[in-house]
Amino acid sequence: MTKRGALERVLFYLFGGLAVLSSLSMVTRRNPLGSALSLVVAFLSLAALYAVLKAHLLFAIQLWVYAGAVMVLVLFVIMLLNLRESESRPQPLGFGRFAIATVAVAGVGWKALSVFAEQTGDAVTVDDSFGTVAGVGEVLFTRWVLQFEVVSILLLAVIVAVVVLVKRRA
Amino acid sequence: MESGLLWLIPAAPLAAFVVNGSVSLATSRPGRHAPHGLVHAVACLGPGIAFLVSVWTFWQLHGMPEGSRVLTQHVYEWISSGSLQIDVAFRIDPLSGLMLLFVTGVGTLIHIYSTSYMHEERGFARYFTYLNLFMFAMLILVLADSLPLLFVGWEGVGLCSYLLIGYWYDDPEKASAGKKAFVFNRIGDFGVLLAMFLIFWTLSRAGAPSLRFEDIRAHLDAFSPGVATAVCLLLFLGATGKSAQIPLFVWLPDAMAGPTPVSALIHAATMVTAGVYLVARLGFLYALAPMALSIVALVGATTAVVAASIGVAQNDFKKVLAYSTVSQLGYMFVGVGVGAYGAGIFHVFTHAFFKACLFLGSGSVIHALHGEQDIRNMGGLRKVMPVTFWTFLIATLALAGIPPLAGFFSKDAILWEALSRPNVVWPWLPKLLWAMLLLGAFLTAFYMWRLVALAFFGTFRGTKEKLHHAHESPWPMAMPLVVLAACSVIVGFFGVPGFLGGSNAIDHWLEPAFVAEGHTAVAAVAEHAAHSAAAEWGATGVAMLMGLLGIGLGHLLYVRRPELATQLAARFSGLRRVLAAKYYVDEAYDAVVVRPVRMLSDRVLWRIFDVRIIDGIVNLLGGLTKAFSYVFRFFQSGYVQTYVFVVVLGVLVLLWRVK
Amino acid sequence: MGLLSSIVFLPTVFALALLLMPRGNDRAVRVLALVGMLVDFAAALVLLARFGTGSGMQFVERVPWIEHFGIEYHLGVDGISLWLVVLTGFIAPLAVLGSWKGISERVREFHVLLLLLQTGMMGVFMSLDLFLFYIFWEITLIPMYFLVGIWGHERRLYAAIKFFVYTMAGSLLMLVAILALVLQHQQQTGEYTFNVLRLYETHVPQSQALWYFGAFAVAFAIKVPMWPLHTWLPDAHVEAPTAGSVILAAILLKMGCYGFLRFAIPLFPEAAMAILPVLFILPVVGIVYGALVAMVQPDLKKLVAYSSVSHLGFVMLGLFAFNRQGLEGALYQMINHGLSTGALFLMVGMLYERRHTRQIAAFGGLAQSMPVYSTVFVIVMLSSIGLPGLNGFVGEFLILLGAFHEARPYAIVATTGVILGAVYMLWATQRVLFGKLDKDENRNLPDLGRRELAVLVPLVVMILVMGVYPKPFLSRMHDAVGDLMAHVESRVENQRRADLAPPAPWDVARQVDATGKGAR
Amino acid sequence: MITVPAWNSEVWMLLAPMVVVCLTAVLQLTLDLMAGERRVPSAWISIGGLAIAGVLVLGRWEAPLGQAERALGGAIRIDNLTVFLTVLILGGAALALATADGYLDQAKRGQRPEFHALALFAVTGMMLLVAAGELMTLFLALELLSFPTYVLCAFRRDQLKSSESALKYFVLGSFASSIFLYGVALIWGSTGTTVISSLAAAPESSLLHLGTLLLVVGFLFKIGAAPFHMWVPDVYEGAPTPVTAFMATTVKVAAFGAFIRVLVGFVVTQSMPTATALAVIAGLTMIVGNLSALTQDNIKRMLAFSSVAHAGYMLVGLAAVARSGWDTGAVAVLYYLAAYVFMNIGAFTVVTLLSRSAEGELQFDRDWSGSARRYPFLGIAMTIFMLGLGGIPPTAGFFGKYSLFKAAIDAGMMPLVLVAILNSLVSVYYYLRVVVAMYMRTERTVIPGVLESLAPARAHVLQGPGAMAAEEMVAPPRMADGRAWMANAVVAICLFATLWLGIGANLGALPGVSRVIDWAELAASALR
Amino acid sequence: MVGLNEWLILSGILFLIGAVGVLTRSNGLILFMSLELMLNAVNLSFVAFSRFTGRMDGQVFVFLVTAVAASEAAIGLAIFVNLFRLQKSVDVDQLNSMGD
Repeated sequence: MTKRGALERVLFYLFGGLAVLSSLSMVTRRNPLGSALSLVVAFLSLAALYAVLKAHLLFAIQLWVYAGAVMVLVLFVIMLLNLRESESRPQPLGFGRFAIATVAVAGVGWKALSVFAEQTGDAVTVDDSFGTVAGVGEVLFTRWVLQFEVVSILLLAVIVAVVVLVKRRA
Repeated sequence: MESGLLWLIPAAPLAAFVVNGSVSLATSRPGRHAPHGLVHAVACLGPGIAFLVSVWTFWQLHGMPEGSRVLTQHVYEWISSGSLQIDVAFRIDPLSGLMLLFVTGVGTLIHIYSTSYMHEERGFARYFTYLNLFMFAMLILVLADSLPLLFVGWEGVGLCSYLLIGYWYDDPEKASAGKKAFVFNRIGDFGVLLAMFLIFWTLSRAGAPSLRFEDIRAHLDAFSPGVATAVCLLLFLGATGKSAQIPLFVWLPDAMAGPTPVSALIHAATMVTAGVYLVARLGFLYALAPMALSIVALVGATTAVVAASIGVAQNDFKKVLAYSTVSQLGYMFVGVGVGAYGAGIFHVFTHAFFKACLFLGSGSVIHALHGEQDIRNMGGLRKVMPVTFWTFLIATLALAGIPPLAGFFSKDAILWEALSRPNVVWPWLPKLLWAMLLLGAFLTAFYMWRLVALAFFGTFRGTKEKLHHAHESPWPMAMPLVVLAACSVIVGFFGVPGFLGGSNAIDHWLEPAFVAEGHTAVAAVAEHAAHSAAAEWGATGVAMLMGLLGIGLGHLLYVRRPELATQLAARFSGLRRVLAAKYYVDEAYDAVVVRPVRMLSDRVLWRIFDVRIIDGIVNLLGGLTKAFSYVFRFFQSGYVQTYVFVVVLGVLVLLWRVK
Repeated sequence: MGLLSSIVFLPTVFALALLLMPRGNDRAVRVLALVGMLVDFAAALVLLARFGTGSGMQFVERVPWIEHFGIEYHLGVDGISLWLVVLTGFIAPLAVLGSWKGISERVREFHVLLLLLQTGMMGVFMSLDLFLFYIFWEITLIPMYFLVGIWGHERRLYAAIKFFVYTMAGSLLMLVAILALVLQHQQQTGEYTFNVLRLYETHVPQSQALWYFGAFAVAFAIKVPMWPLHTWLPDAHVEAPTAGSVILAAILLKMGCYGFLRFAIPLFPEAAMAILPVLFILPVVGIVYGALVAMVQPDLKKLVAYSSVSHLGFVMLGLFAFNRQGLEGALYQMINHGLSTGALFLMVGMLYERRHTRQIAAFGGLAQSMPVYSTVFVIVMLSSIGLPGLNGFVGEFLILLGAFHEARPYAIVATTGVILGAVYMLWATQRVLFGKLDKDENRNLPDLGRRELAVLVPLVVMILVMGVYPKPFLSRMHDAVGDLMAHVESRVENQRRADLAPPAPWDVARQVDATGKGAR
Repeated sequence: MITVPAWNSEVWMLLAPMVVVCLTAVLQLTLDLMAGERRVPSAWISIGGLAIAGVLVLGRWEAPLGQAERALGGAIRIDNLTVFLTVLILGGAALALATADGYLDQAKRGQRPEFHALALFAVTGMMLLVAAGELMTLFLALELLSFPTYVLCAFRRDQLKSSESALKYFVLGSFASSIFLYGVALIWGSTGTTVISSLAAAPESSLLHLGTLLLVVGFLFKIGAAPFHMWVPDVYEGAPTPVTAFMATTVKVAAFGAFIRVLVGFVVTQSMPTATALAVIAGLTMIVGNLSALTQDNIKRMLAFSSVAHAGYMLVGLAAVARSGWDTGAVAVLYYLAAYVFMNIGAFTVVTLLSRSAEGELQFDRDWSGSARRYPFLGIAMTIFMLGLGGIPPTAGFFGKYSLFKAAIDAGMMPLVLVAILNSLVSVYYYLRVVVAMYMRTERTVIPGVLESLAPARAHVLQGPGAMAAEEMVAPPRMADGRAWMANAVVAICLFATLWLGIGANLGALPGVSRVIDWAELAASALR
Repeated sequence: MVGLNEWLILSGILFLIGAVGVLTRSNGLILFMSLELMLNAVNLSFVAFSRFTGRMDGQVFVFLVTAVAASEAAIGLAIFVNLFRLQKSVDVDQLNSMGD
């Protein structure tokens, strides 16, 4: 148990740290391409963390959907729009903007994280089906089937929406 | 006793007013002319009928037993609200009966006079409309059985005075004079109104809320001395306004801007005596307030002297008469002020005739000279206008108090009463009053003779042309002059005092009106100190002497040795100027009251308080709101990240405050 | 549909009819609007004729409306509202007739708004349900706002908005107070109602009642307008078209006075009595202040507007005196002011139509070119300054008499208004009508035409009749005023008994008054 | 443990209204494909679909919660509240969409079916939102309504403002939904359930409080309460006017409906100063909204700020609910929503009708001068809408405000009511500005907006005496001149509703104020 | 063992970093990516809660949220593309044609 616990801790700090660092990198890159690549790393780290949390299905989905589909889409758009050093202009609030934003966010974070920090509890023992396709699928298609259907409608709507937006003029 | 005909007295002139008013309005458009005959007939018929009914009523009254000589008529309920009940009801007692008689009589004469005097005027129908309305209002004033109804007439005559003074409204000064008269009257009315409220309040507390004269007389116990004094002084304030006493006398000389018959009727014979009438009417109330009475007397005496002194220095024919009127009104107030209501009213009565005569005479002169009013441009009219001259002379002598003309008796009565009645408040007052009145009598005789001398004696000082056109007035003007002059001779005999062997009929006639039955306070004041007939003789002699002295001096300065007058004028030029400028009272009012108030209203109340402060606050609130609007809009920068930032701030605040 | 409803909604019906009329025929529009107003007036006269004596509301119509909140369509008339209804009916046709020539733009809209305004005003005077009252109260705002804003003069936008916002400020406060009061009533009785007559019985703790009364009072005081909340009035009056000014002065301002009489005072008598000194001071200041400021106005219309401030000071003084003479005088003076100030505004409008200016300095000597006009002007002016024999005197006299009973110092100061009123009115008259006719523009001004006479003669006749024979007017007020006084007195008496306070001086006089009445 | 929903006919009947709307959206797209060159009456199809959904949902009025609801694990509750709100949403959507075709034609923008489809998808989301009894469903519904709305905002692809508004809406909306979702996560994490009815009984914890707070922030964002309101003006201004009308009304109804449910469901039961916080936010929202609106010159922006202010008024009602727990506040809010829908759609439709060339001439002070003269009906209508929004009798807005204030006074929140009163006063000023422009200013002869849009070379040619004629020539027709009867009908309906909901009495079948209030009360009783 | 608090804090930090990104980056795409990061941070807490309570509903939520996030990506990018057509830039600092 402790060994597993230690491993888990190592993995947590490894991927957690990676996620944080790559997120920071994403936020601070000047080039959107760099940001995008940093984000990919963050997504991958998160996928790893999902695995640590025994959410195997989500691990896969995270890889496919985020690291795969979404990021490809983003990169595609970046290429399409040929965006590079687009932030050369001075910003309305300049450097101050960064400082003020950080302070404000930190203020929120201080309060929120202190609440988080109070949380105790250990991971419960779970059966093998936990986090697997079968396990999640059973829950998804029984109790959450309505929501699932809603998502499908959402996707349909989004397809129409995107078409409306980007379709060339008839 | 109930009489069914009283309503006819005011109704007749009212009807005339309606008819003439309609005619006047209908013909007011340019190019239309009112029918002279109709207007004249109607105009004279109104007061004429009133006069006849009055005479008949008076006769009836005369036939009733002494002490119960009252005729009443309840016409309809006017204002009724809770305990307040005011009726249109008329009441004739000896006092109002007497007033009625000469008001309608003199009024009718002046209407007749006016038909000729105003013949050339385009707006003569309008003139008669006002004049008829005046008669109506004056009769209401006299006939009223309650204070509010009296007040209707009181204000009504003020209105007509306003309208008639401003008859030639296209002259701004004349219009202004009318306004002045109205406003000064209103100041007096303020007092009358408050007096009414105070009386009603007092009587309400006594359980007999009313404003009828009879009820006031019946509940005199309700008035504490303080309240009685307050009421009387407030009423007297009204009287000073209407009767042109100090401090509100300045309007009357200006009122000479009106047509001369108006001056005769309103500003000499009738309306201006309403103040005296009011005090006399409520004599039983004044009896409760010796202090108020003393003030009335003192104010009257002062006015008598001051106005007479001003009269000495006036050059306008009518202004001299106007100041003379003010002065004589002062005499009347002394009369009523010392509690000698009979004497006061007697003077009202006699004064009505000779002063009307004087004014009509002046009108005759002015008419003849086509509007010339300055006595320095007259002279020698004695031969051109004999009727006018002789009637004027008689009236002048009457005014100067030369026996046996009317003025002598009435003035002498006042002088004697003033001297002989002890004053409980200020014991020294009687002598002072007497001295002042003597001085007044002297001045009166002097300026009147000056007037006569300058206008009728000597040679004509105006233009040739004017002299050429000058002529004696036609009969409708001459006839009233003669009648009035005759009256000036006769009416004095109604009040021949006892020591001269007379019966003082007027005093006896009037007495019941002033006495509240069984009221001790009244009796106390009314009590005569016993004086010997010799003293009375002596006093009379001195008074008469004063009149003669005045005439003599006047004759000396203006007929015999005119150069002396010029020298004197040069010698006392300062005094002359002050007198000619009426002691600068008008200017003082202007500087102390009119200008500051106007300034305050315009600069402070309106432009600063209203516009800057109140509206300023309102607009400032609006402006502040708008300013805040821009503050909020500043944050609405249009940058999406600002918005996100505000969201984060919102979360921040919620987190830190709510959690 | 009952008589009252007919009176209220007949103008609306005519307004709708006007809307359906084809465009372009202004004359037909005017005629129809006039007919509408006349029919409404006729209905009001029927009401007057059928009005009986006795206490309580008459011609009551009561239909559930918004049951959920206990709101009813509840109309009724007593001696207090009767005359205001009749006055409203009387003035409206004159206002239409008076703007026959003055309004040439958007004629249809103009008359539709006038008719709607009529509905609102009638509703205000008849509503016995607070909610209904509030709705009518606000409804009157809208047409007036348009009348000023569309057909007004140069600064009409400012004036219209000022009028609207000023008035709204007060009425919103009143709305809160209404809600709070109704809630209080519900908590006491379990009944949710807006019925004024029921709410009269609500006991509100004094600390709250003061606030509620304050809210009502501010709303009404703005409308009256009481000094120092009056500054919207001169602007609104000056900028409004003639008909607007007339109705504003003659009727709308009375809504404020009426509000005090029907709502503010009887709902919270204890509170009103508690702040009586303030309630006396404000009208008195208003009387003097309005007169002084009116005196120096260079604009004739503004002068009349400020004179309204002064005159309504009298009304309010009488109202707060709250004895029979004061109340009846105040009611009477409301009608008087409606007639005389209405007439003055009409006449200023007639001058404006001829000369397109309202500056006093632009006139002078008009008595020469317009004698009939001048005659009427003088009569109206005299009515306005309270000349005995004309209507103004009766009201002023009763008011001052009543006020004198309750608060002598105030009454004395107020009486100076009699002097000041004469000063500014006579001065203005002199500058407009008298003097030399020295301006060429004024030389050939036509005198009153037949239409204008038709507008003014009824007013002058009423001015005379009400001055000479006020009895029919006063006698119909007696019962309602008695009811009101009895109600307020019993409320105050109850409170006094609860407080064990010594009787106030003003009450002594009232008791004497009552005994005096008995003695007669 | 896991309840398997029985997807029987009962469940389908429950979902039928949403399904119908969703299918209508699909139908729009299919018909468009089949129609080819022919014009498809998209608006009528939408209205038809919405009407059918309306009938279906009305069938659930007063119906007891059945097996089906339980079957869905509490995810959906079709109670009276749902029915009431859904009808409002459907009605508002139908009215807003009825004006869309004319607008799109005028804007020379195709893709009408897509427009309607997107809107109908959003309506589906709203229906789900007000029916949702579970937080995750709530989240999904929120996104389902948001995404199409973002795109609808950007529907005028050719206009920068339109795209910009979409971007702002998107960024802020996504940000807010992240917060919302975080809230859901924390709530679920701390209680193990997301079903509202179970949450009421869940033990309190700081985590739950935090989650609740974030959830509430998400709602406050959607309803546009200060300080989460800043997207509102920019988005409302930039979006095509019918979309603005749609957003400003239906979305707000849906968001408020869901918010009430959540609030009463489990927020107020927690030991947080909810009422005070809501009161402060309400006050702030009113103040910010009204004061910002005060000096706006663009009519849409002004209406946007006014809608912020109205959110503030309604929050007063919610604060009252939070304070007293009585549902009078909720009743008032529901009534106000109904009133608000009609007034706002009416106002925005007038904007649509009066702005030449779609999205032009929105500077009402200048562009609308004297327009009431040429368009008397629109003038009257706009006046009534403005009066209604200002809360002046005899309009629905007044009665709505009245009931809100009453609820707040009942709850003892007099200071808040006074703030609201002052705000109403301020609001009157800017609403009247519109009326002033339309009625009291003189009509312009030359329309600067049109001239400015022309090339400078042509503009100076137009300075001459021929300017008038040229202006007539170049100005595209106003919608009011052409195919606008539907929009006018919408205005008429809104006008009637605005007045009738202000003073209407129950007249036979026609419901008056009282009956609508009764309905709102029945709806609010579902919260007990 | 890694405690729930640590997971939550990690999730929180990621969320906050995303927030900072949204607040500061004027490049629309980076801003957009920050939004995606925030959703992912929430997902992490869902998964963590799921793990610590043994309820798989949290993972279902993540599943659903992922779909939503993908939709969001599509919509967002479409909006950016559309905007870029008009503005030739995705810099949000240049976007203030509205605002007071």
